[in-house]
Amino acid sequence: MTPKSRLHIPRPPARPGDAPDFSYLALSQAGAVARPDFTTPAREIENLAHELVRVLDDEGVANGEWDPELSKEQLIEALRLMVLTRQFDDRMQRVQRQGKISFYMQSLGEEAVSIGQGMALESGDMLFPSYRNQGLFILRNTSLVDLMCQCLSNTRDMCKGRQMPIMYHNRQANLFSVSGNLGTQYPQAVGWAMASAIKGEDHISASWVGDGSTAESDFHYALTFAAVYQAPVILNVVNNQWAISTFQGFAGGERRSFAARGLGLGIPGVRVDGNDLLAVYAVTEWAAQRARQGHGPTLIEHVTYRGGAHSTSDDPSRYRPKDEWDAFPLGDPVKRLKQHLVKAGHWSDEQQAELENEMKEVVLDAWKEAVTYGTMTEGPQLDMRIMFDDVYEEMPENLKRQREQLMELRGVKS
Amino acid sequence: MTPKSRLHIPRPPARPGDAPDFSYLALSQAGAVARPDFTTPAREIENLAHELVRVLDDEGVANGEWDPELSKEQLIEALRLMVLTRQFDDRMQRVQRQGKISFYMQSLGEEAVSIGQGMALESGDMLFPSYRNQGLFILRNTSLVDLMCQCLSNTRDMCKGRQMPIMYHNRQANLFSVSGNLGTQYPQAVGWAMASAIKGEDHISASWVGDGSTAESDFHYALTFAAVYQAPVILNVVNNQWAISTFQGFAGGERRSFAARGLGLGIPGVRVDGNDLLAVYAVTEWAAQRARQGHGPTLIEHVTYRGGAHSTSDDPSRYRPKDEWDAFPLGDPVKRLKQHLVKAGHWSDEQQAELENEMKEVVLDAWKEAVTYGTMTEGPQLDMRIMFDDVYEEMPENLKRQREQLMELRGVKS
Amino acid sequence: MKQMNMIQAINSALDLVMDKDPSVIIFGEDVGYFGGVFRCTDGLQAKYGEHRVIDAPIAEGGIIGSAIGIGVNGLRPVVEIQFADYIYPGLDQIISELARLRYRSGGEYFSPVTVRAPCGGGIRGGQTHSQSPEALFTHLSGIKTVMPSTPYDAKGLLISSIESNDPVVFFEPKRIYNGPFDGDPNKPSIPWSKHPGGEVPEDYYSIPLGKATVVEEGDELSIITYGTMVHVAQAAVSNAGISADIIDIRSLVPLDIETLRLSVEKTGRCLIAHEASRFSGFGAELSATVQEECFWHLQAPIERVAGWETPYPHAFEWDYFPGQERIMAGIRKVMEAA
Amino acid sequence: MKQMNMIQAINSALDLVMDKDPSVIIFGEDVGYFGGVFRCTDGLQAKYGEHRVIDAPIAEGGIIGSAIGIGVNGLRPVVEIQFADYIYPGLDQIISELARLRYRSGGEYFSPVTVRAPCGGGIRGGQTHSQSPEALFTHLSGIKTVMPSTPYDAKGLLISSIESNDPVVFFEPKRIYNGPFDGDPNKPSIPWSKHPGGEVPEDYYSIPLGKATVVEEGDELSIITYGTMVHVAQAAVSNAGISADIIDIRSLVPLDIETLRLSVEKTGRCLIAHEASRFSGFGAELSATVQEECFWHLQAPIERVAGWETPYPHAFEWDYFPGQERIMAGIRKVMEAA
Ligand SMILES: Cc1ncc(C[n+]2csc(CCOP(=O)(O)OP(=O)(O)O)c2C)c(N)n1
Ligand SMILES: Cc1ncc(C[n+]2csc(CCOP(=O)(O)OP(=O)(O)O)c2C)c(N)n1
Ligand SMILES: [Mg+2]
Ligand SMILES: [Mg+2]
Repeated sequence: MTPKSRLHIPRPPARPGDAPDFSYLALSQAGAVARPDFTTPAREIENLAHELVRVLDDEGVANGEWDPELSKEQLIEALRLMVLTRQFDDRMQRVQRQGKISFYMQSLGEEAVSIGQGMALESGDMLFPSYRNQGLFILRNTSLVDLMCQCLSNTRDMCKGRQMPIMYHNRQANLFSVSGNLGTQYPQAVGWAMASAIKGEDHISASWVGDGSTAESDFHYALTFAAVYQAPVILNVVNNQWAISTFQGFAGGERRSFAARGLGLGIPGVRVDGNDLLAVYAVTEWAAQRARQGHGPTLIEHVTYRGGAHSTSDDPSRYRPKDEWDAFPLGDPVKRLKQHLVKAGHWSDEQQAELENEMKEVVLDAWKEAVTYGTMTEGPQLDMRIMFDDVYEEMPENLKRQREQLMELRGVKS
Repeated sequence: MTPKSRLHIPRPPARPGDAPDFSYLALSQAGAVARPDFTTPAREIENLAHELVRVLDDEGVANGEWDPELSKEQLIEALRLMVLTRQFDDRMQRVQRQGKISFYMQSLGEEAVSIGQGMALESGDMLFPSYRNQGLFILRNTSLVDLMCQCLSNTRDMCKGRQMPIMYHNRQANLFSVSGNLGTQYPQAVGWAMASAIKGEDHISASWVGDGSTAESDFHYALTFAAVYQAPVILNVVNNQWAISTFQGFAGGERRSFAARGLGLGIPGVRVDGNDLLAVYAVTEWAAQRARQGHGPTLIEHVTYRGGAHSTSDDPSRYRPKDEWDAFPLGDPVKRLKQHLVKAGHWSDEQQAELENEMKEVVLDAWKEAVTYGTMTEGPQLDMRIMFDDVYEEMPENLKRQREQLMELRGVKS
Repeated sequence: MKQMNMIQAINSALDLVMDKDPSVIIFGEDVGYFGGVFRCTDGLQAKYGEHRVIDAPIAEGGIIGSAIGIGVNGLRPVVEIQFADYIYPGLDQIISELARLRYRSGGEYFSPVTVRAPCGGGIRGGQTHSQSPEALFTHLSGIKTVMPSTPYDAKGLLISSIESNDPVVFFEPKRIYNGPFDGDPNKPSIPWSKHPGGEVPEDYYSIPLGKATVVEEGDELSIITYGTMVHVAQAAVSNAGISADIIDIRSLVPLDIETLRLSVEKTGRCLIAHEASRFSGFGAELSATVQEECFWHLQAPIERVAGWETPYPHAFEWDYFPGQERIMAGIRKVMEAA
Repeated sequence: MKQMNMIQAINSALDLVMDKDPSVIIFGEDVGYFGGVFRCTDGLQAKYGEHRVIDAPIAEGGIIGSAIGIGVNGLRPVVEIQFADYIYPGLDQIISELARLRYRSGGEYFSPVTVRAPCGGGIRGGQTHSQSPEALFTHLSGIKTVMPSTPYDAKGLLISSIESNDPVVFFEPKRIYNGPFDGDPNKPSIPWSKHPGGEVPEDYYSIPLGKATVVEEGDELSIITYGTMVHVAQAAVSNAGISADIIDIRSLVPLDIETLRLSVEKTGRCLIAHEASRFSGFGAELSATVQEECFWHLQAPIERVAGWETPYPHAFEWDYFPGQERIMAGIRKVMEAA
């Protein structure tokens, strides 16, 4: 029956052994896309969903109307945060390999998304991050020790031992609890924004999903509700080309950009170079102004590349060329920002090396502290009684009884 | 808190007591929209999603490239089927009012959708109808008696007494079982089409949802899967302006057409005058050719108006002007086709009156026969044992035991 | 005191909490201008405005998902799902998110969403307008599940549900919206004004979640039930001429095990009744619990009377519905067992 | 005969049915080129082509919805849901459509979809990679629910499931994919080659759905269980030094009541064990059924050992998991009850 089949099957341009091929990626020149006023009606700016907003060119020079003209200090701070995120990831990846934590997911190659967007938003804005937005937590000053303790499920774990690594939250910093279920936070972010509008407040919300997750129903719900109520929300699709082993074509990315998904609902879409911190910042600021001033939601697609494995459980060499990232035309966001700073005379290779060492140290110090609160196997351990808390606001009888049963079994006084 | 709220709330243009206002409806002149070749890539024909394909003008004259040039016989047959559908609805609505059936839903004002589309499709094409597509059943020669017996849940009920009225199916005629759950059949239709493509067959599938139902997840799933696999399917949105009491703006129809919803996935959308049988036929034929020849799915929005109540449980005078339908700029599909036939010299008022009487008779005769198979309260009744059949292919022990229990209770030998 | 049917009682509960707490909002299909297909939210949009009584797109998952976010942002959403049969598209948001948010965030985040849904059969609704899916929710840690059987309870329990900081799924047996129903479809229907449960204070009051109520006292048998079946059980007991405790559990989660235990210890016999299909229905948990708590007091097997293990059929509604005759057969079985 | 782990046994079942019946297709996230995150479909796309082993968008509801249509069009789809925890977005299509299609269409339409989903904890997966939601499915008329405990059973039951014209939800306890697990995480893991259930014929065979298997025979106690817990129960019984029937029900729906009845009539004592939370878990139905069938033979209350009524916590996996110590405590309770 197979030979006659006419079912179209999306295929990635290259599999292991093939030469990488990114000819499918539509690119624009840095500075080429005009920056419309943020009040422009959605249907007049549909081009933004198809072109690619870029500021930094291949030489590291900032171009065009989207240049956010960040100060030297801001740029260096952004670089520091990206490097810190990468060093954090690197350490956590390695401690997972050593069996100190059960699981980990890096954001390698996608650091500019979290850092660029986080910087462009206000502290009162509520963020609904995905599992690849650790940069947002770092940017909003969540202590590295806290993040590590979560991954360790130790006595200082903010999740009280209940969640796999990386499922952080930070209530004080307006960072929602990361969900393991893809896409679920998208309509929640829209709901949060609706409440903000109902209350007449100026805070907006933002959420992130991957390219693959756009196929989930929550993506549709979020876009529909955001459009209907003109909710002040920024919805982001981080298109890193892959969803585990599956190429973004399986999410419908073969014919149109992900940024175009909301056009049919009147939601403006902006496709941005996700590895260009300046462009990410500028586009986010534009969308935030739009939302904050009552012009409704924006869908942003960040074109980037998942530099590492999907997670520590994954081996990408089984399904894509090993050197694919090297061939990615939008490069590495850290290198590109560094190049820009160097070009502008603000930075040097030495400073970069120093920064990397410094951040490595910061991370290492945090790790040393974190493990003093316990690891999965050593040091202080969480009291298992805590397992029965927080299922409800008050512990019901059945859970009290079960807690007692467990304590008896373990010969512990409850 | 309310005064400061900035939440946008869609509003219908008129509520009871207000004058109807359809100024929000974007219209095109009959014949004004060009008919591209059906092989044209989606992104070159995005205009079809925003304009309105019309063939019949206000005088009943056929215009432009989309005129399907149906024969006199075809036109008269279409008129007959629309009139028959309307008479069928009318009778069933009335018998519901008399308490003979428990529930009913009319397709008043939307008859051209089912009849025009049904005529343009082939008998091997699989249809996944909604509850307002009774015209498809009538067109594909489901006997009226069978349809009525389903509504009566009587001894000849195809659903064996298990379903509310109107949840028909017709396996021989490739009509799927109507679902009471909104939207669920949309991805099923896509799956059916995928299987057709896998098998290398030429049959396509089609499905229908209302404007309101586009907000459901199944709408998104269907569009995504149809786009990814380029499934040979026609997805229809019957935009009759209302979803029970809720104006189509609550489904996101305020800013863009429903036809535009697939553009972001590369699915061409066509917005068609749903009350113009010629336009509906032509657009469907175009989409069917596209699908059948391997060019993938099409999303068609039929702009029409729900002439009656949502169902026999509904009272639309509570939420919309009583005379709204009269003001609907696209008129009544039956009157418009009749006008066209008259204009062309094929038809007269007398013939129309005769046709209406004849169809009324046909329906009445069918009804008289149907009730001989029993009504809810009188005549032969279904054997309640049938309630336990078809849960599984073979009846499991628990159901056999329960059937026995019931028979014992009722003093019937099992 | 005023005579109210269950719709009015629910409306009154919503009205009072909205008046008392400006953070309460209502969200659902057709709930706004129209006041809901069962009219439970009638008049509330006119009174509290379009921004507090909000018509929603037809997307149950989207409604619950966005309600979670609304709740996280300090408001208190009361969601209406038009029929319990249509709650399934929202299950992922309920199971994976709403129920677990407090737990997974170490107690830092929660969303106090109340989901109202008319349930149950007896209105010729066929398989898509008759379901009682409550059992599914009782297996989910982190959600409370409630079903009232009178207007009085409906109002008091709904107020508690909305005020609870835990998410609640609140099922309303639509067959008894307008009057108590004893399972006999051939008798003329009775309005709530003829039933003591139709006496409802106009003012605010609440009934704590997790407390069963013994609607009739007796010593030969304990009948454990909820929703419409409370009334059917009452009629059956009166026909059977036995002396039975009839316990309306009202709140399925948390469950008032103490009241069940005391009753069955007293009577030694137990019958459980609900409208949903028997297999893995909530009666299974009730039976298992009673057996565990009262084994040594049981003089007969615990009997379950419930819907058959088929979808709810349109034409055979009254053959499917576990009415008086089936409860009486069950009573005979439990009473005669030896 | 060959040594296979459960992944290989599942792969072999899929391979054989695909070879035998060209209408069988596989559909799911990462199942194609990659062969599935647990590698159950490894090699099948290379062998049967991209049009029979199809990678899907990440949309469980869309996968199941379109699989229904694929099934209606004469093919026989085997769907993989990557983790049972992610089946909820597909519940509406399963409950409202897949389970009811045959019934609602008067027997004219059906769709023979098999939904495979790895379930259960013990792999440090936390609350989103450890769930056992089987109870929810057992309440739905029109669906069969299966969970094997050995590679041998997995292959035979999966072949039956795929060949069934009824829809089947097939849960695979992922903790025992690579070897039997007796509940002690500190012992070195054992491969299936050390267990008789790892002996799997390379050829086609099938095990009928609806038949339990008695994996150990004894006369003091009946332990009713399924999935991973079968192995835990075996270890606990051996530690406890009692003589017990251990019944692996394998198929939850349809349930082999006869085997349960015969055993409990013989032993007079019954313990039920599963990994899912206790309240309204499938153990509730098992307990209620056994109580109804065997009341007069019971010498002690039926005991349930199950997961606590909380989400599955990452750090406390082995405090949550109903391991040997909890089963042994349960055994003591049942055996000492008087
Ligand atoms: C509802 C649901 N289905 C499946 C999964 C398993 N899963 C985890 S990550 C992932 C891929 C997601 O890809 P994408 O959205 O592109 O995000 P990325 O990992 O590339 O950042 C899958 C399938 C899940 N977590 N939740
Ligand atoms: C999943 C689901 N949610 C809600 C309903 C209740 N309901 C039945 S019809 C309807 C309105 C549908 O409106 P639309 O899609 O525009 O179709 P129309 O009735 O106008 O043809 C609603 C809300 C349902 N049947 N299924
Ligand atoms: Mg991705
Ligand atoms: Mg409509």
